[in-house]
Amino acid sequence: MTRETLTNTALALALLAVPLWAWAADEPFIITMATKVAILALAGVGLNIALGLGGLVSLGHAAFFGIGGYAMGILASHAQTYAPLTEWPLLIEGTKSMPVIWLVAVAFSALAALLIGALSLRTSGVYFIMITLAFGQMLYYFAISWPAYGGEDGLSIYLRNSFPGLNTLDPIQFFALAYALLCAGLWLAARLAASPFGLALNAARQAPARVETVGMVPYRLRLTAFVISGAVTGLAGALFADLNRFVSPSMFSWQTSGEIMVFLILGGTARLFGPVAGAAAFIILEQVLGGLSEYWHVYLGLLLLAVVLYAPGGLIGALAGRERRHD
Amino acid sequence: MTDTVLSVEGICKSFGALKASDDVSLDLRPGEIHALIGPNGAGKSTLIAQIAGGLKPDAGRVRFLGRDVTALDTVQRARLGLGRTFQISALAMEDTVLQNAMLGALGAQGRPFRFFRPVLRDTALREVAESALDRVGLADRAAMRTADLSHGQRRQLEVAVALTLSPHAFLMDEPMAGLGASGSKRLTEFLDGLRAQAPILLVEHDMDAVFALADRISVLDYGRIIATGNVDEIRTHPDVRRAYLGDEA
Amino acid sequence: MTTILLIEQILNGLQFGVMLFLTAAGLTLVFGVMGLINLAHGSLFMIGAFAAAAVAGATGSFLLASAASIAAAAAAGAVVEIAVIRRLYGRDHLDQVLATFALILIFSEGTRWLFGSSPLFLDVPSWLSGPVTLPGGILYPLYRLVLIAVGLVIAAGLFLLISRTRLGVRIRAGEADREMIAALGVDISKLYTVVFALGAALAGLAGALVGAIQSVQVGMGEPVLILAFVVIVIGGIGSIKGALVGAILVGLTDTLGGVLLPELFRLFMDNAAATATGSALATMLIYILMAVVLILRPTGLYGERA
Amino acid sequence: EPVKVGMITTLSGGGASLGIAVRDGFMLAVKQAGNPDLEVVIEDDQRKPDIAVQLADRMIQSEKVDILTGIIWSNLAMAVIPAATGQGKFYLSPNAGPSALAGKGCSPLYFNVAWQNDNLHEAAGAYSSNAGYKNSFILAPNYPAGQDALAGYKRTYKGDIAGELFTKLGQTDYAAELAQIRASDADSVFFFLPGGMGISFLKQYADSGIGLPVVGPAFSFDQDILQAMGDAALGVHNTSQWNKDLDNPANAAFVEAFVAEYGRLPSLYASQGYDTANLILSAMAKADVKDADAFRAALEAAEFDSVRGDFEFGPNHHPVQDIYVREVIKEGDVLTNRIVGTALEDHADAYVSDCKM
Amino acid sequence: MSLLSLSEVSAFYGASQALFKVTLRVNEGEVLALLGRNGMGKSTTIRTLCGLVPAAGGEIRFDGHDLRRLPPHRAARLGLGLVPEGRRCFAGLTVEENLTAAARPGPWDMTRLVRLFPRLGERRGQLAEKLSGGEQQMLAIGRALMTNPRLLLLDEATEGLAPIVRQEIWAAIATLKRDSGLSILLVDKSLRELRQVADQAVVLQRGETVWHGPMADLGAEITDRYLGV
Ligand SMILES: Nc1ncnc2c1ncn2[C@@H]1O[C@H](COP(=O)(O)OP(=O)(O)OP(=O)(O)O)[C@@H](O)[C@H]1O
Ligand SMILES: Nc1ncnc2c1ncn2[C@@H]1O[C@H](COP(=O)(O)OP(=O)(O)OP(=O)(O)O)[C@@H](O)[C@H]1O
Ligand SMILES: [Mg+2]
Ligand SMILES: [Mg+2]
Repeated sequence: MTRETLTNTALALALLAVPLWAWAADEPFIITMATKVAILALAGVGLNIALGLGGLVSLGHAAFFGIGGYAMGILASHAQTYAPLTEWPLLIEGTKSMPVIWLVAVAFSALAALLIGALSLRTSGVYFIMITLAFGQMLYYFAISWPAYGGEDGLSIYLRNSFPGLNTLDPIQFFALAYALLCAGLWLAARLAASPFGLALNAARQAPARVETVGMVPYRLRLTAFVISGAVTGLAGALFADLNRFVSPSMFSWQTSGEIMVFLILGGTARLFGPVAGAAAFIILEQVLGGLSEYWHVYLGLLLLAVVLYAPGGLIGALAGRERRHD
Repeated sequence: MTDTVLSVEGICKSFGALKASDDVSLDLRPGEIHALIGPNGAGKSTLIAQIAGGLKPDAGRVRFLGRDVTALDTVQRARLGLGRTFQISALAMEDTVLQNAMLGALGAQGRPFRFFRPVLRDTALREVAESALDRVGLADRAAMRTADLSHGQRRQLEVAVALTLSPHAFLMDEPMAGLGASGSKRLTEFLDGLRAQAPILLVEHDMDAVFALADRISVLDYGRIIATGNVDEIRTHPDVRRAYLGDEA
Repeated sequence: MTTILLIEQILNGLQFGVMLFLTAAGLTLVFGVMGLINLAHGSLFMIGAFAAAAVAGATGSFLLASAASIAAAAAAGAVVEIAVIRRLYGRDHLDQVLATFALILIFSEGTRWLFGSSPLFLDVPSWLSGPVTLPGGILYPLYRLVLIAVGLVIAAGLFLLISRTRLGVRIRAGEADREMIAALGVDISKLYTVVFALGAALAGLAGALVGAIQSVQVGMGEPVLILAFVVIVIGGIGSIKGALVGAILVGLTDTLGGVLLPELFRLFMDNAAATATGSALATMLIYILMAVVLILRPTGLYGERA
Repeated sequence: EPVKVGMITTLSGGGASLGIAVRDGFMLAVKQAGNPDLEVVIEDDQRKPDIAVQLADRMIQSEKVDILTGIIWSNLAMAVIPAATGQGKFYLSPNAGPSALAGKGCSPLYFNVAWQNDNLHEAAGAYSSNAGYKNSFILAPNYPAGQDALAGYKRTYKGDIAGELFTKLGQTDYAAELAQIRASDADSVFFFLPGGMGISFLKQYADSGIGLPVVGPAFSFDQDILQAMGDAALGVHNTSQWNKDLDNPANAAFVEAFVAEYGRLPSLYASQGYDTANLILSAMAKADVKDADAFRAALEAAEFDSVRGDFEFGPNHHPVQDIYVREVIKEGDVLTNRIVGTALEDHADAYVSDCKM
Repeated sequence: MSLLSLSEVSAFYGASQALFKVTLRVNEGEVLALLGRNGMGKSTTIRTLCGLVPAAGGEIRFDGHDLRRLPPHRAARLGLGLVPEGRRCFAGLTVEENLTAAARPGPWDMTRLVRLFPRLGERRGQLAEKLSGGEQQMLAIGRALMTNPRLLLLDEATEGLAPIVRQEIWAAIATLKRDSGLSILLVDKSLRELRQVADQAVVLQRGETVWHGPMADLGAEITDRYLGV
């Protein structure tokens, strides 16, 4: 077992152990925090597929996170009021079933990623960062000024959606769902990285001309990665909305995109467990520092700086050494 | 199969006022090494780029395996079996040498959209890649990071990646550049054997190699072909001596 | 809408564009020329505004306040460059993103620590306040005309600095290959400190000048940051001319979009709905503009490379 | 057993000054009461809805608070309040009063101690009518609170609308809007632009030389923000349910104590925080918080000395109160407000009839 | 008195050692050839003495200065003119800007350079990245000359050049040596030409100095053993 596998296993177990302990100790809020870590890590895992593997630095992943969130919000609010979404040409009713919501979230965020990616991938580098940001901002302002679903106020869903056989209102059971999905996301990301697709994508990032001359189209490789990435982040968005029982345009804001990216860099880009480590560290810091001082952002900033300057491979880099994940 | 594998007919390309290719025609026959030489900036790389598909000619056409490929892009031409190396190495620097070689094999296999099976466990791909590395003498470096290779070793890897494609023709832009004397000698021997597998259009400034290898030589100057012939004809061609060779050889 | 109002709105659009350029100028320098993604640009903008407000409050002099904004921001820039940024040139863009994100947190909250949470007061000096009458009878605030002039002077100065001076050539060479320019005997570290401080000073000055007609408060730099990025990306990274053209394009689009779109929708909608829909679309307009520009020209209007 | 109050408010980032004012006002009252049975936990929501929701969860699940309070922003309120009251907790709003919670979404456990969002705008409309303005130019940011603001103004305003604009949320440059105002034949301007937007607008308005009378809700002319506007704000009329010169003993004591404690003049938000705390204290004196019905009745009675003078709740637990017109003046070097009249008396909100509880 | 001397210099890339106690010296006005197969440490030696790779031990002296204490730009200003492996022209700059970026006062200026490489004059306003490979190589040499160095470091400077240009460059090197007394340290694969200009030679094998002496003494046995020719 390499040091990285060891670190990853330890992280995975810790993320499982903490809420279990909190459950035993009757500290539901800690479970909620662990759930938040798992969900945000999943969003980061999604971004990591585009960013770590494909080198596609998207500052617009909030678009997919938000679409996932609104998929949940819209379906559940219609179910709550028994008003169908549309009656013609097809009767579409709202739903409170998580699996259905997840499916819709994944489908719509993948579709959005396909459209946004198809246009954005004509550019590269910093231009790509900015064009993805532009699409994110468009959705953000659209969500703010679109009155049907609450505009800036957002949508409140008073009860969490349901999952067959589980009581999702019980924090530990909802955590289990989020954790399972995170594991699935990690499994997918690991598989992708080692797959032929991963190899080609990775090469397309470093030497696109070379990839062309061996008969592959970098654009298609990247677009595929972007769609998968958007879908995973969209799923995380749906879960996040369910965690809060609330969606609002702030899920679409560039700060959200930035935060997901910060998790990634903090944890270690292109490292499988980078987003997990990053999200966990960020949320723990937020909780711990937030209690210390009104000006805790200063300390948070100093800590982040220390990580960039002294642990350039992110937390995973510091824990597991700088080797990259492939052998 | 026709008697020319690859042919270029009346290619023209200008960059502003500069004519980088001026009505260039040449061909590549099975089993031969056709060397393309000429002064720096004569338009050799530009021509290679137009044959490989990275650059669209203003006029003229490119045929490959009897097909007009002028309208096809790099990827499509590569899939038809046109292999190339770059004058300045284009490799995935963070990846291992083996991974770079496997990339070529993967391209040749033509199915990159497989998401789940680990590529390193694909023995078919791996064999192709390893044998190509072996042939250029990098077998013992397979697990090294490409960025850690010396300049010369990267040149060897360039050739290896092209090999994994099992192409029907090679375009090589200065493969000897940066190789030391011994490296050049080895590569010369290697290319000598390679022509039996597929013909090579070779751009090279290393005259020892060119004279040792070329069946035919075309000389480009200011975008025009000023001479084509065998080694002896070119060696003694007055225009070529004046424009390019000087008193060498 | 009358012609005169339309002309005035076009003028407003131009003016807003130049103001955007002013705020983006330092960013263009640092981002376009040094290749550094500096998210903390907005914080330097804020520092300039706060320094100006503090000095204006103490001395009552707007000129002193402007000088203070330049000095404070340049000093902050130099410190940041030496302590943090310097170690990041060789690194991935992403490390720069994280580090400068951290700097935003530190600067914003640090400023609040020093100055409190309430907005500060900074006003246009009396000798620049009030409107003047332009040809055609348009009443136009004098201060905004001054902003336009300062913006254009800075644009010209930067353009000359970067394209015509050896300093500019060396800066750009350093961006292409830092190690190589050092090996040729250029002290690239010092050069970069100077450039970063200069970029910071421009941000600070913009903060003071723009702060005088806006609200001087913590967080004022963040919307500026996004807009400044939009501007220089539309123009093409590394091109001063591009940044100016991009800024004016954004200024015009935003101003005229906000004015004309509701009018347009009024043609086939009732008033309230038209206002709401038109304004909603107008808010998205500059991002649509940016996306369209980049789709058509993937390296911006004047950008050379990806 | 002590009563535990959880305060979720904005203490960092943009908008922190509002949260800080609410907290300071609230804690002043707590300190003055010196009641050992009242325990307060305070957390910073950073003005982010998801953080606010999680803090609420934490306060309910871990801290086991009895009462929640503190939220400044309507969108955060919408995210937190229904869930909190759904879990059986009291929520007392010291600021945000979104219409949904005053009408259909009202709850027996939810009280608003400040105002329903539309109130001050309605008062501004009434004032404009009384002042004889015939043609107002009105503008607000394009988001729900902005749309409510313009609707609120038009509800009570009897004149014509010279122009109606929705600006971008967070907009900083208003040259285009000013040109439109100038080109219109308006005789007055009403705007609702909270925070920095209002500062920018008013400075630029003053510099444009348009010179029409300006009316607005108190938010843009409150104590903590006025200094940043400078003389540009002098003479502006704004509507508020409170001012520091309101003549009642509770208010005089509050202003004096606040200045003594914090060294600055209290703001509107501070007065709302102060009233909220005193309301809780008054109810605690009469009922046990664990007896929800009794405690609710005690809150409904609202028997405390409000700094606004008379204070009473309507059937939807929103205040029925006088709303005053204030004018921005200078006292020495300090910009502040003085009351110049009453815009609406015993004003309730427009949604009360939708509330069924 | 030697202009440059390296004694027992070691260097590492991360954990792997690339140089093992390399020792060499270049005397004023002398040309030293650095020989060895691919990957033996020739470029690393040059990079180390320029300060681009930190020396892990040993001593590097140039004209009496201790180079190990100096940052690269200070070393360069003492008179090191580097033509790096792989050209490394400044991509976004024109030919002229590439040259001005490097220029320091001295006998070499634009006019003199264009006389040496007329092609650079013709391409003056073109972006370096759009130059042909050989043109870039000329630019790299020109750029180093513009710094008016005392010691020119040529790492595979004739790579990718047409034979006739190569001859010109060798001729130019000979001229530089003869007329301006410039000292030169060069790496090149063409032994034939090296024999004509180099005074001394050093042979590297796996990062170690395995032979050094006058170029004239470099016999077939050594070249066969260490260079494979
Ligand atoms: N994109 C471009 N824009 C403008 N000029 C170009 C461009 N690409 C190449 N050139 C010019 O066209 C000419 C031919 O270049 P090319 O790279 O084909 O030369 P070459 O024969 O390969 O030379 P070398 O042997 O030095 O590599 C050169 O003068 C070069 O400067
Ligand atoms: N950046 C690097 N990181 C790690 N190892 C390196 C790096 N650069 C070179 N090496 C290793 O150091 C050794 C010496 O390399 P160097 O480039 O000095 O060789 P060279 O003699 O110049 O070869 P060539 O003739 O191929 O240019 C090689 O084995 C190479 O693999
Ligand atoms: Mg070439
Ligand atoms: Mg070398």
